[in-house]
Amino acid sequence: MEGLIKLWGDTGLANFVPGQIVMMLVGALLLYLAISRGYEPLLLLPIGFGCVLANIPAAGFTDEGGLLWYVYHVGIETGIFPLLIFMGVGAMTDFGALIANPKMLFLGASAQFGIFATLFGAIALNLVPGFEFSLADASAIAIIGGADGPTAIFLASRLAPDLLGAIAVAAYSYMALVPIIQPPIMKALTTPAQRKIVMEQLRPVSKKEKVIFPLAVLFLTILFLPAATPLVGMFCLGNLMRECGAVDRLSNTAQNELINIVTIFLGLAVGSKLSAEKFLTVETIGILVLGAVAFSIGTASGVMMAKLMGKFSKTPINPLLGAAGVSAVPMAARVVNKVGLEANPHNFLLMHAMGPNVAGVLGSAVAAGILLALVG
Amino acid sequence: MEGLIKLWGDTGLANFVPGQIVMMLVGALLLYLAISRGYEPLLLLPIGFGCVLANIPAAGFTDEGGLLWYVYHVGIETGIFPLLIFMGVGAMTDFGALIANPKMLFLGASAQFGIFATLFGAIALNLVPGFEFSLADASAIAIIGGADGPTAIFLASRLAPDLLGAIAVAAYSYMALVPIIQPPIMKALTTPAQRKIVMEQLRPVSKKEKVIFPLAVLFLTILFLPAATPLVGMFCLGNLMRECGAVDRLSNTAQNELINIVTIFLGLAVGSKLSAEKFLTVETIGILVLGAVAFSIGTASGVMMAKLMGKFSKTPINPLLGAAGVSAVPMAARVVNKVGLEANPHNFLLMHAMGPNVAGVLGSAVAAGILLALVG
Amino acid sequence: MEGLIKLWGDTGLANFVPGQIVMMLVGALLLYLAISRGYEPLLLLPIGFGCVLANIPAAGFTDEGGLLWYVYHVGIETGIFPLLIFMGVGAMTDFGALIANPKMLFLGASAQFGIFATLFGAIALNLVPGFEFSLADASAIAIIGGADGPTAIFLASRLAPDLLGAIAVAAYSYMALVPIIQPPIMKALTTPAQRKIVMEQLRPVSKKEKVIFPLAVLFLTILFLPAATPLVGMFCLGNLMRECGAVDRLSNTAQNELINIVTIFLGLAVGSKLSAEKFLTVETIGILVLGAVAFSIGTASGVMMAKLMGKFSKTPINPLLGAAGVSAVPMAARVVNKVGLEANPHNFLLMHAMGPNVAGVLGSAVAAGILLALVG
Amino acid sequence: MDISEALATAANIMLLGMVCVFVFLGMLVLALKVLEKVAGGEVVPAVGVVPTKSNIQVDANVTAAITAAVHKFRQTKSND
Amino acid sequence: MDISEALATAANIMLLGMVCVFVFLGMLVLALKVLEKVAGGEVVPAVGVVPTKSNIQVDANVTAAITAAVHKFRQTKSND
Amino acid sequence: MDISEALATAANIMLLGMVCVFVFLGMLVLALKVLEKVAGGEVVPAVGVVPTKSNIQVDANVTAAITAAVHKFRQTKSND
Ligand code: NA
Ligand code: NA
Ligand code: NA
Repeated sequence: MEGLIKLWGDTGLANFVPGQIVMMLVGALLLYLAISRGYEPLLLLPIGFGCVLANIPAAGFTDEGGLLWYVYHVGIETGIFPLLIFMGVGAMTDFGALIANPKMLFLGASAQFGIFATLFGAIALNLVPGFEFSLADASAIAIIGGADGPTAIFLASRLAPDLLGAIAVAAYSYMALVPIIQPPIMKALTTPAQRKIVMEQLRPVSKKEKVIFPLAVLFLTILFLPAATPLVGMFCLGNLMRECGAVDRLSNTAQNELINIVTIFLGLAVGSKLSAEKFLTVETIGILVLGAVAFSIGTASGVMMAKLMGKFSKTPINPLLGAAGVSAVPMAARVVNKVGLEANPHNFLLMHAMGPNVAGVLGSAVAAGILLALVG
Repeated sequence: MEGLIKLWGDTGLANFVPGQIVMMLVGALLLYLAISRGYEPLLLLPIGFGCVLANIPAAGFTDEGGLLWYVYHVGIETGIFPLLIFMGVGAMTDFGALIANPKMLFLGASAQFGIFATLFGAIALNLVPGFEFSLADASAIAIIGGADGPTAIFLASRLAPDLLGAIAVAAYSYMALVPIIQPPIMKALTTPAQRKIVMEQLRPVSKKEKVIFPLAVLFLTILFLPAATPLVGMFCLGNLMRECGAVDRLSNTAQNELINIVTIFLGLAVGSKLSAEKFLTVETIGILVLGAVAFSIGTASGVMMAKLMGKFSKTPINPLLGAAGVSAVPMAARVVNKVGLEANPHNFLLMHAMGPNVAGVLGSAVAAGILLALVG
Repeated sequence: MEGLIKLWGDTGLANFVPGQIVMMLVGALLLYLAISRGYEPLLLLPIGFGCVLANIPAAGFTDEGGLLWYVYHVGIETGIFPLLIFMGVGAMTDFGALIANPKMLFLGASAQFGIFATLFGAIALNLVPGFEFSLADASAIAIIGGADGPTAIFLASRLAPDLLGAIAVAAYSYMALVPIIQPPIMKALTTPAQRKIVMEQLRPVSKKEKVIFPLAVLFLTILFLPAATPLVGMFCLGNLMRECGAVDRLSNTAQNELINIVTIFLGLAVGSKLSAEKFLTVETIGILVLGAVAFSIGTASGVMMAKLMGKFSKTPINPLLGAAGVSAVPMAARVVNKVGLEANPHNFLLMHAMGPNVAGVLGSAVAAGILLALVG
Repeated sequence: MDISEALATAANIMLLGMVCVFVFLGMLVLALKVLEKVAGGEVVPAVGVVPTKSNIQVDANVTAAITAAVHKFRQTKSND
Repeated sequence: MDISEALATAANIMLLGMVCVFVFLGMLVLALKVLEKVAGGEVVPAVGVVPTKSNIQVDANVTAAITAAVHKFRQTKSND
Repeated sequence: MDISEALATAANIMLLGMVCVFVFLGMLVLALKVLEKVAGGEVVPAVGVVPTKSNIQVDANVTAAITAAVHKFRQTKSND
């Protein structure tokens, strides 16, 4: 009888607090979005599952010595997991389209206005009672506009660990929502004639260019922005392993087994930060709103820049390409392609959009470095 | 000359103590069983090798800073390795047969009587002079009857780390011996007519059912037995990744490279606990005897339950299926199939036996949770 | 404006110290050798990249909490990474050629004279002002002559961590230079007639022999040289997993994904030791010179031993085989084959050279154990 | 704790444990019955070997190669 | 730091950040222009699917097998 | 420790080390001779490329596919 009472006293039923129930529903929602809607399932499934585990009453997953506690401290507090993901992404990324058309980097640059405008917006939100974002908080929130998961997690782990859960969830959710968020903005800022513009075919790119590219990027980062070298450096390492042709077995492992293993743990660790006391706050609402704003501003800035560049360019530039500058690889490039096809069924923009798309990855890593240098 | 003396003083020959020699022979025996007899080679080979390494005189594998010391502290003391194995096993397990015939869960439940009866037996063994099992020791020993390696290692690392080596070795050895231990018990408790019973074909199972199943199991565990959520949670995560279809690359890595890497280290770490002073004790004999008893009682309970259920069931139930309830996946199910074929050469029970077999995995994880809640 | 000054103050341009620039060039040189010249790219690419990252001013890769700091402390200070590499190499090594012709072990033994002569040379170098190698330093430097990367890294991490970067770079560079270093020595010490000697075909080797071989090696090491058991033990574990046929999935993972993952991190960690204050010293010049000497002496000793053995052997022995005794698998064996073909276009020595080649691996692991026992 | 007390505790755990295991897995049985009602019915093979991606790929490669080869061969033949 | 001061700082960072991003990526544009001069020109497809090693292997295997099979078949035919 | 002493130690280690390496590997030679007596004799190729599982699979697939293709082709031919 005593044992029965003890067992009952240990059940979830006897220990649930309301916040945990809500967070479990949040976790279930993430799982639903990942599995049934296909929203960034590789990350949102482990994040959602981690959220559920972290909120089990009396199970101790996030207490010192618990599974998620170890995973978070080993992988995210040290910054190692997002950097390994970045290495793997580098090993998966083909910069050919960007090397063939370097101007696309300006689209990737202007789309970062989503980040910096949101930083300002987050500070402005402090005018609303209940919000008290520090500059570090605001920077971590703003990076959502970079539309790049590992960059957001890395920066949040450095500047605002308490907000990491909400920031990561917002970043991946909006990346999945790119096909819904971007098209209206793209259409509002362009005329059908502009959307029909056909781009010139990309020039061939030599292997040598592809090998030197990551080294050149790293070199510039070393010279001008060492704070960005962890992110950019690991990304370039991955890309160098991919392109050099001498270490294919390392490159394959980096972009397959290693990134898969790290993804599982990264997701669980992010999910472990989704506790009621940290997520069920007014800040989270602010973060979600600001994240949506950041994506929208980034998209609009990219499109406007593409229009501007088109005016001065010798070769025509389809302004839709600017939307791909937010990164969200390869989703944003696909959205550009789709919206372009709606206007001109023979105009395939996918390859051209990959240029600004990968430029956006570099752009947000650079922006993260700037924020680290100024605020960190 | 001085150097020669120093070298001689460092040789194994000059430093061996008798216990180490015996433990090396134990390690060699495990290697022999793994390689030549095919007894659970994936685990017993690394365990045997780890046992040999751990008992090398003056090599310091298990001293602080030694290889096996690191592996044990990082992987087993934290509980992480068995949990990752469980995730991988979840990603390898098809619950279709169980979902199609849920009653089989009762077979998986009754086979756990092997665990709880052995717990009683272990305490009773204290009546024999020389044995002094605490309740925690007895629980860790009893879980051998669960016939599930990672569950046994996880529980032993929590309740009785000193006995971990002997418990793990016993668990895997008896799992390998299932084809020898079970058939006599199965035949003694059933008539040839009963063994000939043909089961109805299993109904088809939808993908949706398979996706919801791990979530339902996790949900019940959260509500009623949070202590079991580390084991059950990671198992369900693996199974969800497998069945949801959205994260195949994670699922493949979890059930291949990740589980392989962890298996090597887990085996070495378990082997590192096979030191003379902890293994060459009267307790080890007790553990080996109790483990055999546990398997036998579990098998018998399963078969008896299947006979009982057959009496009340509308559709016929072959009592042999009960033996598969101990888990030992997929060995026990194969044994059921083989014994069934001996009685009726046209009666293939393998698929039907997979139901109680995987139910046994859940059953012993639940039993482990109960023991953790009551004793831990 | 203030922000701009802060950003400028953080740039690499404003913080570079001359030593870092030189080390970056060293890193770039290693990358060039790896990528364009194909010099041991699997290791030299990550080492070169790690060297570049470690010397970025104000980026903190090697400060406590930095990425490379973690990687070094977790993987090399503990000795775990080189041991895992060794396990993987064991799983990739076929000892068939050696088992078929055990005498080849004497070639692998005599080539280790390169190690011990270099140890003497390193101490003798203390006569030159500016050099102050301790016995531990000298031993770590000498192991370069073993022509085996993980052995060199393991021993250096134990005996002379400050010299680890230079030692590892020297070891891998000279291994890559084997096709340039060895042929002149081989030709100087042999006559064309000797180089034309055709070897008898190797006898078939049974699976049983291959399975027992790693166990026999481990057994002898346990008896006579426990200090070598970490290296030899992990090597034998990998080889046993390969040959036993019962754990192919573990063996495949050990020789593919696991070794690839560890290789990336090992390379980065080694590169992190290439800092200006530790590499840009007169000691490094000494290490590079001694390393070249060690390779040359090892090659010469092997060839001389092969000539000596040929005089007493019933079956003919091509003295070129001795050069393969330095290890540098499989480069040295290929060099033997090539030089042999130059003398006799129908004489394929590759398979015969694999015997002394893998014997050299064992030989240098044994030599490392002796040095650890005497000096460590 | 003397031995008889320990035995009583052990018996207690034995009883309680078996009850809990049965209750827990019994609830799962109920849950699965509900699940079948809610989500079952789709007719796909319950269990069986699903062709893996690599097999399919190989087969596709093989088929394509053979198609080409046989086609070529046929042409060669017809030119004879 | 009061809110207006914080806003000023944020505006400052916004301006500075965008300038830096543009300068940095602008320099990369220049670098790529130089790179094209130095290393460009090799005519290989800019982007597209590169056959992976395993594909090549399979194809080689397939080709070898088919060559053998067709050869054998031809011989068989000629013996008819 | 002055330099001449250090040199003496180094020479000592050199001698001792080479002796130990030779003794150790010499014992291994003996062990291998014994091993050949005990376990040798099975006639399998000593060294060479062992077909990996995936190769075998591919070959099996290929063979099956070709068998089918050639069979089909033969039938087609005979219908001509
Ligand atoms: Na971006
Ligand atoms: Na069980
Ligand atoms: Na060597």
